[in-house]
Amino acid sequence: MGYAVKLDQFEGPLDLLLELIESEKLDISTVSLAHVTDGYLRYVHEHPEIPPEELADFLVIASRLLFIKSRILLPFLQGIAEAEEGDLESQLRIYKEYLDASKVVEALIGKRRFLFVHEKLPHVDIGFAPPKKLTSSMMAELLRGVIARLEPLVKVPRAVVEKTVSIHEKIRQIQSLIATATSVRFSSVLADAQSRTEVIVSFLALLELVKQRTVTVSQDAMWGDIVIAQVEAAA
Amino acid sequence: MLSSKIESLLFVAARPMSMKRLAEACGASKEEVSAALDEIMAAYNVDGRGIRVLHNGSEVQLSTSPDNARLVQDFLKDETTGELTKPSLETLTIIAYRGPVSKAELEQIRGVNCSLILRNLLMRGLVEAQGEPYDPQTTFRVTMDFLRFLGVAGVEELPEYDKLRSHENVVRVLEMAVNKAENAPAEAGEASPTEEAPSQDPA
Amino acid sequence: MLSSKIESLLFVAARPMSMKRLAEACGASKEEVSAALDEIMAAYNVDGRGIRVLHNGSEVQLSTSPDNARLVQDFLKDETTGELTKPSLETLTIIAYRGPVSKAELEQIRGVNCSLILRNLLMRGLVEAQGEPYDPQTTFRVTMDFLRFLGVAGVEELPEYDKLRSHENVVRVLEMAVNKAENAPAEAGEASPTEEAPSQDPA
Repeated sequence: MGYAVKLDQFEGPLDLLLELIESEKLDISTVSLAHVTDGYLRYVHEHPEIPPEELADFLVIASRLLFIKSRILLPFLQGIAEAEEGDLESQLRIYKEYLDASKVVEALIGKRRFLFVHEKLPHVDIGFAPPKKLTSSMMAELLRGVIARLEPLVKVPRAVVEKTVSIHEKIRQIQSLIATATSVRFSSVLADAQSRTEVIVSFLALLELVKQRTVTVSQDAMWGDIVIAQVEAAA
Repeated sequence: MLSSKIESLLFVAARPMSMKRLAEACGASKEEVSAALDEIMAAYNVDGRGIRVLHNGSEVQLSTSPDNARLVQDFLKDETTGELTKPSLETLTIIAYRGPVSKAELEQIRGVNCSLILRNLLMRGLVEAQGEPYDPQTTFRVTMDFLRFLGVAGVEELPEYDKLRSHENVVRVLEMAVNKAENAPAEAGEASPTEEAPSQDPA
Repeated sequence: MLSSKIESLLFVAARPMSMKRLAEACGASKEEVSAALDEIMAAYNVDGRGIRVLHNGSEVQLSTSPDNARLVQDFLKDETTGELTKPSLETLTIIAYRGPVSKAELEQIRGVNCSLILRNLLMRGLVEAQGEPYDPQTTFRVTMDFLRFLGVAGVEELPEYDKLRSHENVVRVLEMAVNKAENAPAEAGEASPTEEAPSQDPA
């Protein structure tokens, strides 16, 4: 409730997070991070238009928020979660400092105290001054270098689109996995994960399911595999 | 006299000049050039002068003084407005205060991939790379042109420069980020369209 | 302060200015300008300064001091005839293969600002502008002299001309720029405070 945050104006996940906290008139703290987690997730869910190359950044923060929030749901995460909390909290504080500074910088530019230079070189009669060692085959080589440098810029965005898995899709996948077995190991959910983003999304999806009380999770040892079971089947 | 020579070269160069280049041209050591520049800056960068000496890293350039901005702009019929979008401002601010700064540090602070915004600022000449823009070791700093937007002779004149530059928390979080990056080098590349060499295309 | 204003204008004009023009621009009387100029000259025209105020009839101009004439000549010669850097060679190559090409397209392909490099290539007679150099519509191409130097009759004779000129990556990156321009209204920033008055034709 009350996340009356204007859409499409976020420069990134930290910006969104800060806006959510400030719209609730909270200070930056662990408690307020946990408090706005649902609002954050809802925003990400409800904005499929977030460009895929940025979605991964949003999901990284989502997973860290869920770590923090999940302490309530999954007490065994106690020790691990603390480090994450402090981390995100101070990262957000720093981000806020620079965000505030950027407003000061904007005001400074707004004063229009521009400094001007003269760009004209004094007239020197030099005629024609070619690069003596340059040949046309060297030029072809230079251009091939330029073209190669463009490769990741023009190619990778498409790859990212193919790679990014939506949380919804992952939730369905986990649900169908448990539908066929009474319980399933988290490692098997991750078995076909292609990227870190997908691992995060899977974990995120798992925590969502826990929150919705669809599944329960248990873990034999710290860092051990997580066993997911349907609520009906759980002891 | 060295300071006279430097003053002449700065006047004709019409571009930012490195101390190294000045030292070469004048046949002096970098230390001598640096000392002479201090003298020149002390003479120019005071109230009531119409010329300023801007400095950025090891580069210097002459410009008009901020008090006369309106007069000069009218004289040149210049139409600069200095409007920048929010992501540009945010990125420029971090680079101005923390520069030279690597892409990884920048992304750690902004929490978002910065490849495209960096490319945009590089193309507009507001940021410059020290090294190949796609090399992860490369650091970025703001340009003399950006200082000229701000109306300051150097980044040190920015409000709360020392505080934001050496903020204890910033340093700590950045160290953590760097350690993390060293331990898991693959992790940074996930969604970044430009930082990879073609051969490292993430599968 | 009047003397500060005059100093700024003389600096940025970098050509002779009449007292009348100075008085108009500063909103002062000719007598006031004359008095302020006396002050400025007293400060500059002394031993040990690298900049002089030249006064000829009713015209004034800043210039380098005669003591450094040789140094300045050597420096300018080196700036315009010395070896080209790799970024300059790269820019020259792109202009050869892609010409006529605009500055914006050039920067899109290289991913960095090309203002200073373009100015240098123009001065060396390697590249020519079709239009005013600072008009964004202006396109650039290599000169006949440069083609002759390479020993080709036209750019079409450059190795793998068709393949490299229209390489998919180049076409794509230019398309990206067009799409972006359509989706996001331009930021004013490209115009750094140097975008020029017509009088400052660098060619």
